[in-house]
Amino acid sequence: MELSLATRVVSAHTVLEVGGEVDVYTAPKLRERISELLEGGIGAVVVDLGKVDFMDSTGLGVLVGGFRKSRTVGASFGVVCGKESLLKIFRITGLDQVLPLYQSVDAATTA
Amino acid sequence: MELSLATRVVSAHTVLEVGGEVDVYTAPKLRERISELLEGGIGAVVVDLGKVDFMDSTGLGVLVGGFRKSRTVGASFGVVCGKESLLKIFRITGLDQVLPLYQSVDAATTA
Amino acid sequence: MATVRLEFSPEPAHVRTVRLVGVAVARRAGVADDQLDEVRLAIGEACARAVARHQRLGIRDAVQVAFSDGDRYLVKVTDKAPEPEQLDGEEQLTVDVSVTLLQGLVKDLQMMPLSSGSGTEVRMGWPVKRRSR
Amino acid sequence: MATVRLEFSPEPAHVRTVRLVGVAVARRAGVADDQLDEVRLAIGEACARAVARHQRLGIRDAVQVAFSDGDRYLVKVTDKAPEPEQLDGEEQLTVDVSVTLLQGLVKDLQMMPLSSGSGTEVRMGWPVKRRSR
Ligand SMILES: Nc1ncnc2c1ncn2[C@@H]1O[C@H](COP(=O)(O)OP(=O)(O)O)[C@@H](O)[C@H]1O
Ligand SMILES: Nc1ncnc2c1ncn2[C@@H]1O[C@H](COP(=O)(O)OP(=O)(O)O)[C@@H](O)[C@H]1O
Repeated sequence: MELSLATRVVSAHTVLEVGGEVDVYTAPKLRERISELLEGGIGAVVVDLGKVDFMDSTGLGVLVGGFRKSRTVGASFGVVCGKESLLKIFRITGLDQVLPLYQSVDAATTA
Repeated sequence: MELSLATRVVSAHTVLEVGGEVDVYTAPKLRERISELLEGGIGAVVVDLGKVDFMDSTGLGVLVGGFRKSRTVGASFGVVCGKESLLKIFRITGLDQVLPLYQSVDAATTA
Repeated sequence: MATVRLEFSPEPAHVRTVRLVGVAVARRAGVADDQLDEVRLAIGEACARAVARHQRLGIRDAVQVAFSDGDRYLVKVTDKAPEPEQLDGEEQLTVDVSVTLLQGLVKDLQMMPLSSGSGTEVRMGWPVKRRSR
Repeated sequence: MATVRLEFSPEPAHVRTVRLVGVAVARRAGVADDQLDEVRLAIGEACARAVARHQRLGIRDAVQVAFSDGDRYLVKVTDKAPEPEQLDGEEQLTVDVSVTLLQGLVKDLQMMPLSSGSGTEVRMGWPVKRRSR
């Protein structure tokens, strides 16, 4: 399955639901979408990886880029990831210490 | 998905349920199983392709071989295939005129 | 220029892999969804044929497949086997059914001997939808 | 001897196809099921890295991948790109994250320059279960 992107609003946060595969081919679409949200003046963005089956380093790079951009524009930024298989790649790269990771959308939107 | 094979008995017919992919790699296992049944003295064999996702010419060859063998040993032999995508390959090769094809297990076991 | 080339040792187990690749590249190339089953089956048949030709004569050389996109999606399967002397009944049936199936399935099909050396080439083509780039 | 060889034009779209092939061949080779996610990710990383190296410098040559089975499942990814002069911040981040991920993921990993010509080679290996033949 390829990338799917959908947004919904939960407790004043814009939740970007990502599904499918985030890889070197599809990651640019995710980057674009995150930029759109942040540049559109959205103050609180949550990227929900709940339906992601596969993610590579390009996906990680896009998340770090989004996080940096959120600081520039003064927005809050969170990443929801509960799957062990995905958490592993955040841990290996040390990005679990850099990115604000949450176990659930609830946790991210009430943080 | 690879090949799956299971047998059950329906109205005195032994129904061989085939699932997954019947191709140049997996077809020998199907051939073996059909031979076992016919050599084991089973008088009525129905090969049910209901759960087959993919079949190539090797699979067709195995069915023709089974049909021939059934005549040699004096058993009845039927093939259940209701899927248009599979029926197409029987038609293209003219084997729909050679093999006793049925729309359903019911039709094959009451024939 | 071929977009993807694949070589595999002549073993039936690899044919499924080639089908996967062929369909994945076809999808990217813009082949219509309702033609993908035909692409899968045709590539599988052409490769199964090549594997059988190698195995019958004990030829260990790789079977080669090239996938190209462009105005059409083109797939070329190349084997290195000389024509076998004589086939037994079931082998001949399989060969006949396989060729019948390929010919019935693929409108744009060519099967020919290699211009140099032993072997044959199966070329198949499918239309692609124009894509916005 | 490589069981399957694959060459693809340096486009991100093909990396997914290579992952598919890599996992399919790994499964046949007897790599344990619980290692297939790692195999998928590692092959994807190595290929994404090769594609990025070619694209950064506009190199149109194909990226080559060889999959071999035997005592271990071996995957070799070869690019043809010389070292780039200077990367911008996000590119450097991606390169660093990618290498960190590969090194953290694959115990049996070698990355080295090609012995002749520009380019690098990533070699990765995984154990296979003994299979009854
Ligand atoms: N595994 C890693 N590989 C590469 N860079 C990493 C890694 N882990 C963390 N980083 C770095 O973490 C930083 C996160 O950015 P930022 O949050 O803006 O800085 P800070 O850590 O000061 O909050 C990036 O500069 C990125 O380069
Ligand atoms: N498309 C086809 N390609 C090759 N052989 C075919 C095809 N269609 C039918 N056949 C032949 O049909 C025959 C079916 O076998 P069998 O049932 O024993 O003979 P009969 O047709 O006299 O009942 C086989 O000999 C097979 O070669």
